[in-house]
Amino acid sequence: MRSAKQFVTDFGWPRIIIFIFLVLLFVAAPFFRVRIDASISDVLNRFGQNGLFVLAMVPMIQAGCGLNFGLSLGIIAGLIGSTLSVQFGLLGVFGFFGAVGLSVPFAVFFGWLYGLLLNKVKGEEMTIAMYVGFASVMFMCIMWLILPFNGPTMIWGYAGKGLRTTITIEGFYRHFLNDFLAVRIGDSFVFPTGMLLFVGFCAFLMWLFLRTKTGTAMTAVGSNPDYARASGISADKMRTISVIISTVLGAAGIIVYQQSYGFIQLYTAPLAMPFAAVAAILIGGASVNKASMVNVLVGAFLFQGLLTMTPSVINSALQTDISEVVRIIVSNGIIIYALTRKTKVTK
Amino acid sequence: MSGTKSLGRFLTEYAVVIIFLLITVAAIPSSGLSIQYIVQEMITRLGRNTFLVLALLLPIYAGMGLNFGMTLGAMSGQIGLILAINFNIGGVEGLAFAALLGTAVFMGWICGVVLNKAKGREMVTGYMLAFFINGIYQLIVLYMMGFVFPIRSSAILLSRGYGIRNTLNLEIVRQSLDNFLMLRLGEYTVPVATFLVIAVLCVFVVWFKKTKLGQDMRAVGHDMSVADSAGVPVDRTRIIAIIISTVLASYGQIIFLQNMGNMATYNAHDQTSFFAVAAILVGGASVKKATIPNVLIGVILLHVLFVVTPRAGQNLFGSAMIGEYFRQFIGYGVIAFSLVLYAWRARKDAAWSREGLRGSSSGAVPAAAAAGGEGSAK
Amino acid sequence: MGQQGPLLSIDHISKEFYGNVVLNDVSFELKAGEILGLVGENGAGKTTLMHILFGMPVIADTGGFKGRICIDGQEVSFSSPFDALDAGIGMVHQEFSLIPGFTTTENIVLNRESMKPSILNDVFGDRMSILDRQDMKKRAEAAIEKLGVKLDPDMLVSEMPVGHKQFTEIAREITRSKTRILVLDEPTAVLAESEAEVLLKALRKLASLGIAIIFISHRLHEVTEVADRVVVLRDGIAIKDTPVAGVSVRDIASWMVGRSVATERVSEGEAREFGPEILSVEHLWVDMPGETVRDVSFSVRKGEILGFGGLAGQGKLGIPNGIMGLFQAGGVVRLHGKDVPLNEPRTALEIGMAFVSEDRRGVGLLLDESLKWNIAFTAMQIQGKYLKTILGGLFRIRDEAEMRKLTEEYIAMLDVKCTSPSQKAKELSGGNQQKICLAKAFAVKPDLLFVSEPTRGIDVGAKKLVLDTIHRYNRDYGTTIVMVSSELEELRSICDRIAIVDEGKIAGILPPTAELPEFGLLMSGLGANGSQEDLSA
Amino acid sequence: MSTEIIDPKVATRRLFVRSGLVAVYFLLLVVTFLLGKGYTLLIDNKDAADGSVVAIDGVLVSVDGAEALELYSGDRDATQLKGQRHRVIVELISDGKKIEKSIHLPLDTDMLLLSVPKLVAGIEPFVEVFVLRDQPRPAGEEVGNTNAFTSPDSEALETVEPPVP
Repeated sequence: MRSAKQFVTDFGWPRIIIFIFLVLLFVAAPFFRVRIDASISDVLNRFGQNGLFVLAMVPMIQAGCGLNFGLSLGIIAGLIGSTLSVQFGLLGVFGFFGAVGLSVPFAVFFGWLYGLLLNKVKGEEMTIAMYVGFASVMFMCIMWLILPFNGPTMIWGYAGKGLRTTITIEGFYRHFLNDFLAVRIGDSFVFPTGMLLFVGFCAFLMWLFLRTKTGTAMTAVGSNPDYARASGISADKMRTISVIISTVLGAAGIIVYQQSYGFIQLYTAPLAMPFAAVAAILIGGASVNKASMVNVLVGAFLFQGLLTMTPSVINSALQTDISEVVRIIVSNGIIIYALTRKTKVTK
Repeated sequence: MSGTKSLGRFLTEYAVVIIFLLITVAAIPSSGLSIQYIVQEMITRLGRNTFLVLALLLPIYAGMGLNFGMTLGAMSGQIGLILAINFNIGGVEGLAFAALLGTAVFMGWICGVVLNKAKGREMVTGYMLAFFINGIYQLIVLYMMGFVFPIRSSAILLSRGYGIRNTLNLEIVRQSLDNFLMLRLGEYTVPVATFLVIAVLCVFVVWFKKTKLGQDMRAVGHDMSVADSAGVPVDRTRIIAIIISTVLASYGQIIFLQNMGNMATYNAHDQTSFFAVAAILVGGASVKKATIPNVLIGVILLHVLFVVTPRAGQNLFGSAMIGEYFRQFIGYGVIAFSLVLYAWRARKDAAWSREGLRGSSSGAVPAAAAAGGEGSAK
Repeated sequence: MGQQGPLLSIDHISKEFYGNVVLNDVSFELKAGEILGLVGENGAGKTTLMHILFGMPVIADTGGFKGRICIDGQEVSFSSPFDALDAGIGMVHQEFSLIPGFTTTENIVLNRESMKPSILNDVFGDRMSILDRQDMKKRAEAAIEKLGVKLDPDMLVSEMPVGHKQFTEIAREITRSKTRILVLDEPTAVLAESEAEVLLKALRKLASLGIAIIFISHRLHEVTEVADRVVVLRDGIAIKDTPVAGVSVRDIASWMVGRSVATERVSEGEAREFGPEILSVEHLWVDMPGETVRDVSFSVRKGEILGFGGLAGQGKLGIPNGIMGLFQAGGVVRLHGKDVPLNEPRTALEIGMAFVSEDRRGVGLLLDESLKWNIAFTAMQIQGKYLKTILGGLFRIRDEAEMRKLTEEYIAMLDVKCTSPSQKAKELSGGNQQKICLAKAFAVKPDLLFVSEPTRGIDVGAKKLVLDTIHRYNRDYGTTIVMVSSELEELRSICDRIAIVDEGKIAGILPPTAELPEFGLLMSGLGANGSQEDLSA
Repeated sequence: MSTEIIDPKVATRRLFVRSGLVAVYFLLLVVTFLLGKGYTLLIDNKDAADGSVVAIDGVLVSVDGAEALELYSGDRDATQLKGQRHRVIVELISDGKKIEKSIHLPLDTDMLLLSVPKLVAGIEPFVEVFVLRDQPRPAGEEVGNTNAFTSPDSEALETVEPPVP
């Protein structure tokens, strides 16, 4: 009884409600002629697409930098890598890993700068991260127009220059991971084995990393910076490392997303992406200063489940397109909830 | 204080303004726009935007930072306008009706309560709260109006029978405040009534700072715990600051929209706080300090740049989109830059104030232990 | 003046915190216009007494108190500090409660500003009144005048010297028209000698205006100089209540520290032999808020236990914190004859020093993590212990099994009460947390161990265990220990030498067997041997 | 919050002022509602369907002293009005005869039709609620809530997609 109560307070009512809501959606789905198998396939697919973004939240939360509202920086690095990969005409396995490989140096560099910046503004990380993210997205918007890309599938046909808003990667590395060992059952169920394996592998690496000496030090910095300092740890260095890792994951994340989605989305597309990842990890039970692998998996699944199921079930039940509004309320509500919760660092 | 130091201080204090001024001055010639055109645009945009930016002042005084939650006020203003259009109330009366409805008071209260629970991260919370309430707003306006709440004018409803249309024609109130007292000065037209309203608000702000409540707000803004131990009701004061700001923001949005003449029902408020915050920061304000001149300078500078950049982009790069993105970049960049500058300076100042305590043995400063009271070293 | 009854009477007040008696049947009276000096060591109960007088919520939260407080013969009970203020009690805290961005005037009349009603009062209440700045200034000037000091009413507090801040605080308390009793908690601690003089003069002036003053200070010569009467608290008992006339500083000092129980030396009769000098410190300064070290030089020999005592805020805590690099410091520190770079916590740990911080919950522990983490962390980070290689040398990750073994070892050795090595540190009691802190330091096997306030906030039984542990560790491993503590008895029980720190400097070093008044005098800024302080009293 | 001791006289005065203000607030709402209420008044100079009146050839109709509308037989024109009470002056071009009428418009409608022949003939009611059979809808905008391009007239900046998560 007591532990049940404890569980509820730890997990938080909003999350439990969301969980129950999602279960109800699945139960109700058949009554509104929504195919369960298609839905599950869809949820898995989206889970894979977004898993890395959610995972990218972990290191910064653990190191005490808060929620990474500036994930767009990593996404931008990934976009640079993927556009370069397409520009160089890398195909299939080379295309995918080429994109990742090309984006990592950018991600490390951006992350390093971003980390330096966040170290200067301790306490205000989240607001500043958000605006740094916005500003860099806008800066890249200009760059996409100016940079001398010339792949015929990439640039605007009529102007002869400037990248398109969406670039197809059909024939480059579309579904490279999705189709790897994919299992097809019936018409509408596909298990994207490759993508889930990749996400799982990254999560495993993160799990390992958090257990290394550096990972342990990083967690300690987030848990109690003074303790870490007294033990000879440089908080700034750990924070910078966490930001770099988060940024690299963001870069890899967008490439995984693209290969499943089939397009590279440029310009203002990265603006809103961090918010979804933030909402997902919070729904998974993380707080502003503690996150675990379980939070990532549960959160990504719950949030993407919600995104998939609300449109199909609610819309067919109520005959309206209300799901978008439900999504806005739920995802932002959970962020507000997390931000207004008393930080549970006992001091 | 040596000369170089005070010069350095001046430069950091006004860095944003100076940089902005330089960019703007550089961009004007390349835009090829005439000075007359720019001046007329400025007059229009001052009237349109100043009120919204002024709404940011009080929370800054109360130490709550930039009120990104002002979007809530904007949404309240829009609800007021929707109802005015619904009842077909036009002209200045329509604006007054929309303003009087006062959903903003309730919204402001919600915002204040939430921000009190998130002390120390008001800005990011306010920002997310705006998103959250945006969801509620859509739920009400897009699904409940005409369904739960009766709407008598079917012209503003979507054809499915409920929900307000995407774009609302504000013809009946369009520029009614601006035209109420339009003055022609040579080749310029000046919306005197709008400026009068803004002037009244400025007077109110100045007056308000002299009241007991204003003084309490300053005290809370400077040091919450000292104010609390002196018996100032901290939470209540903060809520009042946010309520006033929200209400002013709703008026500001009404003034903004009457000038525009139509309203994007679901998007008009999206960037309200972005513009207002960028403007006040461009004007040289910081998270902790803002004045009416900051507001006026900021609105003018930001909007000159906004008017000029698309043309400049077109002329220089052959693409209007570049100018478009550039001004977005500048807007976000200026906010990020000011926030960074402020946070960095706050830490620097804290370190600076402790520097006097160091130094070697013999010259021990008696001040030393005093630091115990204020020391923020962590 | 003394024609009427007492203005304030403290009547048989007792208070205990969770069975720990802090105040035991304390009684005294205060007449109008009288200055009462209240002295006592840290932990003697001064603060608790003032909390009771002020109706601090912490008192009610911990079960209230016994006894009565009467003002003008009427029993009063305050449920919040505001009640106390309404009853005419003003308090000047050690920490400034001023708003730096406000002027002197604004701070003096904070939340009691003079107001002129405005038309909006009837609509939105009194807070819409306009401030009457002229009148505020007049009132502030009057208060400053009353104090008899020079203060610029329009100066920003942030630009003031400390002394002026102190005066501003006092002025604020006396502008309250009702204030009849003024409590000053260590008002001179932050002041220079000359400023303190001015303050004392101001206090006498206030007293002559009929305000009763409770003056808490560790500078005993100031007490003898300004007070009419002195009350000495020791271990929660008002040990002495006497007029100041004819009482010497030495008397007060011995009342303050005198123990009825004879100290029991753990190391009775043991012949102690020490190795060569292991640590030498010259002209150390440390910028630690509230515990500034100005100029400290000392040396420690191998195997020795050196104690640092002194009153709170005098800088004893700054010494280990500065040497370990946790706060900005300067001067020369040598370990084994080699220079120790300051301000680098990592190097300090690497060359064989360890530190048990006085701030157990803030610095000492990872409250949200397991005991395993807490104990093994420093050793892991500094010495690379408790890591194992996996995947053929690709990664080195935490060796949870080894960490567990280590933790269990220390749990057994220190008798830590916990459910398992995986329990979260925040779930332990204070004493057990302290043991974890010690275990963390022991785990790095240091040559030199700093222990700061090891028994603060833990119960008596645990205290003894912790002290015994430190003592045993010193004997068993020959580890040199520098221990900092506010409790003289504790230092006297295990240390080989005891240095007393006063005003950021070492006032003197005594053997543990020295007479108690000697320690008392050193603490009061009146060193008996070789003190550079004045002996004016 | 604080236990202000307010003079009972002040307290009653405040009660009065505050309740007065609440009243003024509601009054203002009503006043703005009534004064701002907009109407489209169709001025019609046609034969009545039942043949009761016949259109007049050539009238000048002026509402609230505004510039007169010139209507010939079979004409219909519209004017925008604010508020409930209006004065209509009809002048027959043929003989210069002026008829002045005051009209009071109901609150529950937006569009009314004033029949000039009826007014001239003195048949009440000469103002009737006008119901549109098929309301024309501006085409091209249906289901709401996309983040897409919105108001054509707004500052272009507002049209770039906002970062709504």
